[in-house]
Amino acid sequence: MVVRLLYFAWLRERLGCAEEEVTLPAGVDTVGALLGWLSARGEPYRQVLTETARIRSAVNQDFASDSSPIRAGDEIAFFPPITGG
Amino acid sequence: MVVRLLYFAWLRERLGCAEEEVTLPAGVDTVGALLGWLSARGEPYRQVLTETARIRSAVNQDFASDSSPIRAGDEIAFFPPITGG
Amino acid sequence: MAFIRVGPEDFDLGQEMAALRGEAGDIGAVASFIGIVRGAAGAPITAMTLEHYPGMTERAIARMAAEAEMRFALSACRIIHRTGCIPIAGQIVLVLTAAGHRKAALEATSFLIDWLKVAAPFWKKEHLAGGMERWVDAQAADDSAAARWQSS
Amino acid sequence: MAFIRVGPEDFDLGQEMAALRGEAGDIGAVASFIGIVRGAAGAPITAMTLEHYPGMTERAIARMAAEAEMRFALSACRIIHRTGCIPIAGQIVLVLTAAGHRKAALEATSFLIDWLKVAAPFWKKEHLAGGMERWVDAQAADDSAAARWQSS
Repeated sequence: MVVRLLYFAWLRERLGCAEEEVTLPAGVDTVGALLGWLSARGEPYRQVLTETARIRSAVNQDFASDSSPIRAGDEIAFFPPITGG
Repeated sequence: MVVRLLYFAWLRERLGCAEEEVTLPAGVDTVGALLGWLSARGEPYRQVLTETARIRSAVNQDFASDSSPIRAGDEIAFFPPITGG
Repeated sequence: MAFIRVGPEDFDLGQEMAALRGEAGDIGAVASFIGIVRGAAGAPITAMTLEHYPGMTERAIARMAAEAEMRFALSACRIIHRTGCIPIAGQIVLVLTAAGHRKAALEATSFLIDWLKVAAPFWKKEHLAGGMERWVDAQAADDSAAARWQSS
Repeated sequence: MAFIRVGPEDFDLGQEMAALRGEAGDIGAVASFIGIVRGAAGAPITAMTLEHYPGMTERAIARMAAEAEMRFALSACRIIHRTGCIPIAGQIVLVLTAAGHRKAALEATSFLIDWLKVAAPFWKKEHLAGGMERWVDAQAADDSAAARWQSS
């Protein structure tokens, strides 16, 4: 299935990518599985995305966790803890 | 001794007096004794000033209590509980 | 040193904010509170008259402002309290605080308005439709709001 | 319905106050908070860049504003959060609330800024003298400030 990925703040800078569309193999159907699949693509994904203690996610603009399901067409975002306000 | 008395809000209205100078006899040397002396002057003082649960006082612009001492030349104010802000 | 003004003139929040920023230097947070004459539910208030004790009012406010400046490490503070007759929807009081961080500015603003309610000698009289008027009673809730700052 | 704006434009407190008063009707209290770019002690910050997640930011703020409006019975509420590069001393965020009484307005303002800090997807990058830059780390204190609203 095809999903849209967004990266923000230092994740965006270190990946050199703000947004991409990826085609996921069967079985990659949660945020956690997606992180594993992205890390397996090699550097810089492996290093940046396995710092999981510092990475937050959202699915379709709602905060998500590793167990959150993802579906075809979803917008999935990865970012550091929030520092606005 | 001579002291200056100020009245505020509904005390002022009910006494019909905002400010007066009084000469106190010896022994009237606390706020409580002053209230007693004023009440003994008759109406409207007696009625207005014996509603003591609702009356607050200040001596020289600091909040006071019945036991606060008063001295010649003091400015003594009586008023209801505060409702500003 | 806090800026304090007590008197009949109205105030403009934008102007007061600009003055505060000029006094405050390098800060991260500004908080404000404005009290407004409100038409109470059930009783059609048309205006409010604020009486005060000239001299004592300014002293009392200066004392609480000095305590707030120290306790919350404020960079600047402005307090304006109006007196006289104020129509419904008119502004009564402004508390404006500047600090390094949000917690200090917000808490100092709450502290100051809570104390103004119980320790600055102002008295409110409500003017009702039909020419009636009545002095506002003190609220027990105001005493307890101020008291919470003594235990914390 | 709260007024919410996210974008690079600056705001004017006086204008926002006037707009709030126009929306709010009969109220007794207005509280505000403004966050400002501060030169941190020790590190000479020259500016701050605020990145956000367009779409999700507005959704997140609308949700917390709706909760605040209900929880504190607000009569009106305006939230403005700037994005992009803001120089030192520039305004970052405005929270402005109107209510019947002071406690509701002040608590709603604290509630909203506490939640904005942890639940609206903004990220701050500090620009330092000499061209260096660094992303600001999240503060554990911000999480606990927001969490206190869940137990009360």
